[in-house]
Amino acid sequence: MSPADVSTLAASAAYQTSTGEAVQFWVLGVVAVIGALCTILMRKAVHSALCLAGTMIVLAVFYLANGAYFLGIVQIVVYTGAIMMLFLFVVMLVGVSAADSLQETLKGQRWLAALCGVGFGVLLIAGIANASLRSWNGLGHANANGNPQGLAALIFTKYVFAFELTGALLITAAVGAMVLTHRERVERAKTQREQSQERVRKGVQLPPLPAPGVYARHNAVDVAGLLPDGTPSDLTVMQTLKGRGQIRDVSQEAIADLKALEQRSESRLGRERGEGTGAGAAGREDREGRETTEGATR
Amino acid sequence: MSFPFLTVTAALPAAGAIVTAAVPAARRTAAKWTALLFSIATLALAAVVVVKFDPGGSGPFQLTESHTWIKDFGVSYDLGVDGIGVALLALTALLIPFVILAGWHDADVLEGAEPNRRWRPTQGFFALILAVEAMVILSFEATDVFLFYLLFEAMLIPMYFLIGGFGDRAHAGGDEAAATQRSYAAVKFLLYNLVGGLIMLAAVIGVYVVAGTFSLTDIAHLRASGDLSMATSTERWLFLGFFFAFAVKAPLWPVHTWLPNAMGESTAPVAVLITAVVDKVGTFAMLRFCLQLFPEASKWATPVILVLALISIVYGALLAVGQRDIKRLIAYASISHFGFIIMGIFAMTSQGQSGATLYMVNHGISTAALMLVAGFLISRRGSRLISDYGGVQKVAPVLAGTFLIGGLATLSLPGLSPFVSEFLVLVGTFSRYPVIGIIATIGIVLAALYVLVLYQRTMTGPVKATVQGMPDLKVRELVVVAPLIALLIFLGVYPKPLTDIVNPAVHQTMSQVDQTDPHPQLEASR
Amino acid sequence: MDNLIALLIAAPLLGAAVLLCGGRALDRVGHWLGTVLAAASFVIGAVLFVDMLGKGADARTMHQHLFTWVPVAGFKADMGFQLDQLSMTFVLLISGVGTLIHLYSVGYMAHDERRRRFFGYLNLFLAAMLLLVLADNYLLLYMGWEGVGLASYLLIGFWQHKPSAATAAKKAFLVNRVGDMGLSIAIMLMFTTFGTFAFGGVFGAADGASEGKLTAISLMLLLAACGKSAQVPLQSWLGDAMEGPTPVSALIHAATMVTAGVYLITRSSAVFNGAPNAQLVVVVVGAVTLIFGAIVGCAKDDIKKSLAGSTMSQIGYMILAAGLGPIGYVFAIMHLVTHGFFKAGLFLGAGSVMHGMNDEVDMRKYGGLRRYMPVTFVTFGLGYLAIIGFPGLSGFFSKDKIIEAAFAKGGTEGWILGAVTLLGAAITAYYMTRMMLMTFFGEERWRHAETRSPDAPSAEPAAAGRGAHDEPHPHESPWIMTIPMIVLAVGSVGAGAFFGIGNRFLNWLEPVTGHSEGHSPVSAGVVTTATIVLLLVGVGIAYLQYGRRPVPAVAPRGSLLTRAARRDLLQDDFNHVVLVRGGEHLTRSLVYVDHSLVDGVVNGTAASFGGLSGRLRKVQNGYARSYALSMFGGTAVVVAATLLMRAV
Amino acid sequence: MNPVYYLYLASLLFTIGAAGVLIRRNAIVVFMCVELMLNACNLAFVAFSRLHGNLDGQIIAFFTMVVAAAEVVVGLAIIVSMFRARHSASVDDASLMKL
Repeated sequence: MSPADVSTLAASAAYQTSTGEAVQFWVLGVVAVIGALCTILMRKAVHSALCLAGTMIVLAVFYLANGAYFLGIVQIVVYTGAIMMLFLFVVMLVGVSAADSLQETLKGQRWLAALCGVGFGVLLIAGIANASLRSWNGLGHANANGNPQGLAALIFTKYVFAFELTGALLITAAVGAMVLTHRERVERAKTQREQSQERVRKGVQLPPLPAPGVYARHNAVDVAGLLPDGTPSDLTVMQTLKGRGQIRDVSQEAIADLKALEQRSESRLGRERGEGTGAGAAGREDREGRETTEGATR
Repeated sequence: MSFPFLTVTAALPAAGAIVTAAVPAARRTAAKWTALLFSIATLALAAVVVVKFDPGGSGPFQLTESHTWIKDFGVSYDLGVDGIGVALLALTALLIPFVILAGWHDADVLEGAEPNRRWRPTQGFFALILAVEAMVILSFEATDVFLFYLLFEAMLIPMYFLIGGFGDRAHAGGDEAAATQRSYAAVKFLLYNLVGGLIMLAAVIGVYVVAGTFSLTDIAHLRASGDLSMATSTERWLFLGFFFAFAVKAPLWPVHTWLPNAMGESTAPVAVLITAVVDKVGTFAMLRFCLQLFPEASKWATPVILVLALISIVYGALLAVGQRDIKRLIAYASISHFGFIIMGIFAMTSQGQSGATLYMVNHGISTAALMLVAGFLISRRGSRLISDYGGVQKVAPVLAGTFLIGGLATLSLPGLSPFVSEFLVLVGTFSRYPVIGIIATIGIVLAALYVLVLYQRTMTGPVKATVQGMPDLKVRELVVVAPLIALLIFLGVYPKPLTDIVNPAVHQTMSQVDQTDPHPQLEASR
Repeated sequence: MDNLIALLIAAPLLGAAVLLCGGRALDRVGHWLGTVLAAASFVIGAVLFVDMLGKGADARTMHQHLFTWVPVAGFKADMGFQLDQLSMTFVLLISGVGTLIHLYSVGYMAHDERRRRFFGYLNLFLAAMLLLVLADNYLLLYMGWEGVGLASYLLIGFWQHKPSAATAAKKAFLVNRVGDMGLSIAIMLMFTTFGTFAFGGVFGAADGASEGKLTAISLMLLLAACGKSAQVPLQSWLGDAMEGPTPVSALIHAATMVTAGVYLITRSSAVFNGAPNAQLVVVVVGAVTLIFGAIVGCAKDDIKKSLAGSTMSQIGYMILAAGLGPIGYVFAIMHLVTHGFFKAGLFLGAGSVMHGMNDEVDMRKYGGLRRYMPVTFVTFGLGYLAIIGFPGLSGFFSKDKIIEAAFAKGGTEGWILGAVTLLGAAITAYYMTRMMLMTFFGEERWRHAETRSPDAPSAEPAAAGRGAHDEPHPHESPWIMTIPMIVLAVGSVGAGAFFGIGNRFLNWLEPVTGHSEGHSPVSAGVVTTATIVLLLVGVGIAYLQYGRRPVPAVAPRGSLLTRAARRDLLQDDFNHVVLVRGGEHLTRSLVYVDHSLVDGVVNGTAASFGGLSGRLRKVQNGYARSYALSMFGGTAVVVAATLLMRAV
Repeated sequence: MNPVYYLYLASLLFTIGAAGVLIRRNAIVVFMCVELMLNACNLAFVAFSRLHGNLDGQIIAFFTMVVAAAEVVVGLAIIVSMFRARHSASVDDASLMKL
C-alpha cells in the first residue's frame, strides 16, 4: 500500500478512538457524573463516600482507557482501596448515621455557589472548546515498552527530586497526623484512691454507673435506662453514641406499652359487656318466637 | 573625598538618641545630660558647617556627598546644602539644646508614681527629641527626592510619640481628659501629615517616571539641557502632589487644624519642636522642591496659593485673638506667620524669598522664646487658660519681661529680627501683587492685637490669687531664654550674616524659576 | 565730627540697656544714671549744634553710615544717620526737654519702687525718638517710629496693676499700629516707585514720579502721622494715655513723640509738594483736629485730659501748617518747638499740682492754689500766657505765623482755614483760662473734700508714699521738680521772640524745608489784631463763667455738646461699638467656624470612613465556606479575564 | 470520538466538586468533594498526556495522588481532633475566623 494511505490511516487512527471506547465513555461518564452529584447531594456521609468511591472506580477505568495503566491500578488500589476506606473509618468514628441537614444556614450561599459553579464550568468548557485540540497523538509511542516502565524512567530521572520531596511530604504528613490526633498526658495519672476521693469530694455518682438496656430488645447499649418517673437517664449510655445522636429513647415506648395494656383490658371488658347484650338479644328472640308461635297456634 | 560633614552632623544626634535611650532607667539625670551634650556637640558641628559653607561658592549645592543607595530605582544618598539649607540647619541645631533644657523636667517621673524599673519616660523623651533633630537636619541636607520623602515621613513617628506620650500636664479636665485630648491631637497630627505624605509619594513616583532619576542636581541638568520633557498637565499634577504635603506640614489654611491641637496638648518644648523645627521642613521643601522641580507649575499656581496664604495670615490672627488658651493662641499666631512665609516664597521676588527664608529662622527663634516662656508660666500654675492669670508682672517681673519681648518679636517690632523678614516679605509681595501686599499688612495690626491682649490679660492688672507668690524665672530658664532674646535683638539690628548666606541661594532659586524682580516704575519708565 | 551722631542715640540706649537688664543693685543710682546719660546726649547735641553753626547754611547736613542693615537684592536699608537743621532742631528739643523731665522725674517718682525701670523706659524713649529724627531712610525711621510707640506703651502702662492703665497702653499701641501700617505701605510704595526709600533717593526722584503715586505715598504718610500725632480719626488714644505718670505725659504726649507726625510730613516735604490733593487732606485733618481737640479741652474736668485735648488742638495747628506746604513748614516746626516748651511746662505744672493734692486730677476739687504753690503758679501761668498766644510770648509768634499762613493759602480755602485757626485761638484762650481759674483762683474747694478712694481713675501709687488720702494740704514741690518747670517757663516766654524776631528760625530751617512767602489777602497787622481780640473774647467768656461765679464741685449736666465733648465727642463709643464689639463677634464666629466647619469636614470624613469599614467588616463572617465562595468567584473572574485576553 | 471529551468530563466533575465544597457543611463530605476535584484534575492530566503523547501528564497525576494521600491523612486527623474538641464535624462551627 502507498505511504499516503499509511499516512491517512495513521491520521484517522490519530483523530478517532475506537467506537468501543466511545460507548464506554458515554456510559461510564454518565455514571461518574451521577456519582459525583450523589456525592454532594446525599444526606449521609457514608452514602457520599460510597458514591465517591464509585466515581473513582469509573475514573480508574478511564485511566486505563487512556493508556495510563499504572495510574488506573493505583487509582483503584490506593485511592479507592486505601484513601476512601480511610474516609469511611473517620465517618464511622464520627458517626455513620449522622445525617446533616441540607438546608442552608448562610444566606444566599447556595445560590451563589450554584451560580459560580455553573459559570465556572461554562468557562472551563468554553476554554477547552476554543482551545484548538483537534489533533492528538496517542500514547502508543510513549508506552512502547510498557507504561509503568515509562513512568519509572521519568520518575527516577527527570522527576527524581520531586519524587524524593513527595516522600518527605508523606513522612511529614504521617507525623503530622500523629501529632494532631495524639493527646499529650500533662499530669500523672490519678490513682484509684485519688479518683475515689475526688468523686466523694465532688459528690457525683459514687456507685458504678447504672446499666443501659432496660426493656432490652437487642444488644441494647444504645437504649438509656429509665428513671422511676419514666424519663431516660444519661448516665446509662455512652457519650459517643449520644454525640452521634444514636441513642434510642424508649421512655415513650414504656408509656405506649401502658396505653396498649389499658386498651387491651378495655377491650377485654368490652367483650364481657358484649356477651351480656348477646344474651338479652337471645331472650328477646325466643320471647318473640314464643309470641309468633303463640300467634300461630291461635 | 573630603570629610562628610553633613552626614556626621545628622548622625551625631541620631547616635545621641540611641545612647540616651540606652541609659538605664534609674539614671534619669544622666540621660538628660547625655542628650544635652549631644545636642550641643551637634550645634558645634553645625557651626563648623556654616563656617565651611562658602556663600559665594559655585554650583547649587556645597559639601555634597553622593552614594548610590538603591541602584535599580536610581535612589541615591545625596547630600548637599545651599544657603537656605545651611540657615535652617543652623536654626535647628541651635534650637534643640534650648528645647532640651526647657523640657528638663517635663518628662520626670511624677511624685507618687510607683517605681518601675522598666519605665523610662525621661530617656524616651530626650531620645525622641534627638531623633527628630537628626531627621530634620538630614532632610535639610537631602538633595535626593526619595531620601527627602523618606525623612519627611519618618520624622512623623517620633513626633507622634512626643505629642501623644508626653502631653502637657497642665490640663483643665484632669488627667483622663488630658490623655484623651492628647491622643486625639497626636492621631490628628499623624493622619493629616500621613495623608499629605501619601499624596506626595504618588508625586515622587511620578517624578521618577518622568525624569528617570530622584537626584535634584540631575533633574536640574536635564531641565537645563532641555532633555526633561514634562507635559504641562503632568507637571501641574506633580506640583500639586508635592505642594499639598508641604501645605499640610506648613500648615496652610484650610489644612491647618492639626496644629492648634498638637501645640496645645504637647508640652511647650515639643510645641516649639513642632512649629519652629518640623514645620519649617514644609516651607523649606516648597522652596527647594516645588519651585526647583516644577517652576512652570509654581508660577501657574501662584495666585491661588497667595490667596490661601493671605487667608492664613488674617484668619490665623483673628482666631488667635479669639483664643482662651495660651498655647492655642500661639499656635494660631504661628499659622498666621506661616501664611507670611508661604506668601513670601510664592511672591517670586528675591525680597520675598529672602524674607521668607529669614522669616523661617526668625520665627523659629521668636516662637521658641515666646512659647518656652509661656511654658514656664504654665508649668508654674498648671493651667493653660489665660483667664487663670493676671498681674504676673508684679510677682515675676523677669518672666513678664521676657514674655513681653517674645510677644513683641511675634508682632515683629522693628529692632527685633522678625521685623526684617516680615517687612521683606511684604515688600516682595507688594512689588508684584500690591493689593495682596496691602491686605497682608492688616496682619501687622492684628498681631499687635493678640499679643498685647494676651500680655494684658496674663501679666498686667491686679495680682490674682492664683498667681500670688509665683516664683520668677530660675537660672535654667534664664539660660534658655536669654540667648534667644539676645539673638532676636542681634539679628534684628544686624541680619547681614544671615542675608549674606541666604541671598545667593535665593538668587539661584529665582533663576531656576527664571523670574526677575519687577523694576521700580521710575527706572522702568526711564 | 559726623561720627558723634551715633553717640546721640548710643548714650540713652546704653542707659536703657543697663537700667533694664541691671538688677536691683542699680536701684539707688539708676535714676541718676539715666538722667546723666540723657544730659550727655544733650551735650553732644549742643556740640554738634555749635559745629553746625560754624558751617555754611548749605553745608550743614552731616551723614554717618554705620553699616548696611538689610542688604537684599535691590532692597538696601542702611543703618545710617543724617543730621541737618531739621533734625538738629528736634535733637536739641528732645534731649533738652528730655533731660529736664528726667530731672523732674527724679523727684516725682521718688517713692515708686520701680523707678529704675521707669528711667530705663525714659532712656529707651529718648533713644528711639532720636533714631526717628536722625534716620537717613524711611525704614530706619520706621524703626524709631515703632520704638517710640513701644516706649510710650511701656510708660503709659507703667502702673500695670491698674487695668485702666494697661488698657490705655494697649489702646495707644494698637491705634499707633494702624498708623504704622500706613507708614509701611508708604515705604513699600516708595520702594516700588523709586527703588529706594532713602531720603536722598526718594526726594531726588520725587519730581519724576506721577502725581498719583505721590498722592498715594503722601496719604499713607499722613495716616502714619495721624496715628502718632493723635489727629482725627486716630486721636482717641491720647486722652487715655494720660493714665501714664505725668512726666511721661509731658515728655512723650506733649513735647516730643506726638509731634513726630509733623516731623514726618515736614521731612517728606518733597513728596507732599508734588501732591496738592494730599496736602489738602492734610490741611483738613489739621483743621478738624484743631477744633476737635479744643472742644474736648473745654469740657474735661480732668486737668491732664484737658491738657491732652489742648495738645491735640495745638498739633492740629502744626499739621495744618505743614499741610500748607512751603508757606507753612517752618512755622509748623517753630510752633512745635515753642509748644514743646510751654506744653511740657504746663504738664509739669499740672503734675506738681497733683503732687501737692494727693494726685487729685479733678480741677473741680482744686481752687485757690496760687497761695500754696507759688512757683508752680508762676510757671504754669507763664505757660498759660504762652499757649493762648499772649503778645510777646512764644505762642504768640508761632501761632500768629500759622494763622497768617492759613490766610495766605489764598482763595476760599484760605479764608476758611484762617477762620478756623482764629476760632481755635479763641477756644484755646477759653479753655486755658478756665483751667487757670479753676486751679489757682476761686475758693479752696479742696478743703473738707471727701476722702478720695484710692482706686479712683488715675490714682498714682507713687502717692502711696506721700501721705494718707485724707484732706489734702497743698505744698510746693521740691526744687528738683521746680527747676525744670522754671527752665521751661523761661523757654516758653523767650523762645518765640528769639526765633521769630529777624526770622532766625526761618533762615535756619529754610535750606531743609524750603520756604515761600504767600501773600495773604489780609495784612499781618489785621491778623494779629484779630487774634488778640479773639483771645481776649475767649478769656473774657471764661472769666465770666468761672471767675465770677463759684465753680460747682460736681460737674453740671451741661449742654449736649459738653456732654459729648466729655466723652471725647463719642469717638470712643463709636470705636467700641463698631470695632471692639464687631471684632469680638467676628473672632467668636470664626473660632466656631474653625472648629465646626474646617475641622468638621475632616472629622466627618473620618467618621464616614469608620462607618463604611464597620459595614465592610460584616463580610468577614468567619465561615470558611463563604471565604471559599469568594475565592471560587475570584478564580472564575480570573479565568474569564484570561480567556477574554486570549480571545482579544 | 476525541479524547477532548475526557476534558469536558473532568471540568464537569471539577465544577461539581467545587460546588460541593461550597454547599456542604460536613467537613468529611467537604473533604470528599476536594478529592473529587483532585480526581477531576487527574483525569484531565491523563487525557492531556494522551493528547500530547508523552507521560509527563501521568507523572503529574501520580504526584497529585501522593499529595492527595498526604493531604487526606492530615485533613482527616484535623477533622478527628476537631470532632473531639466539639462534638460536631460541621465546618460552620469553626467560625472563629472573624473580626
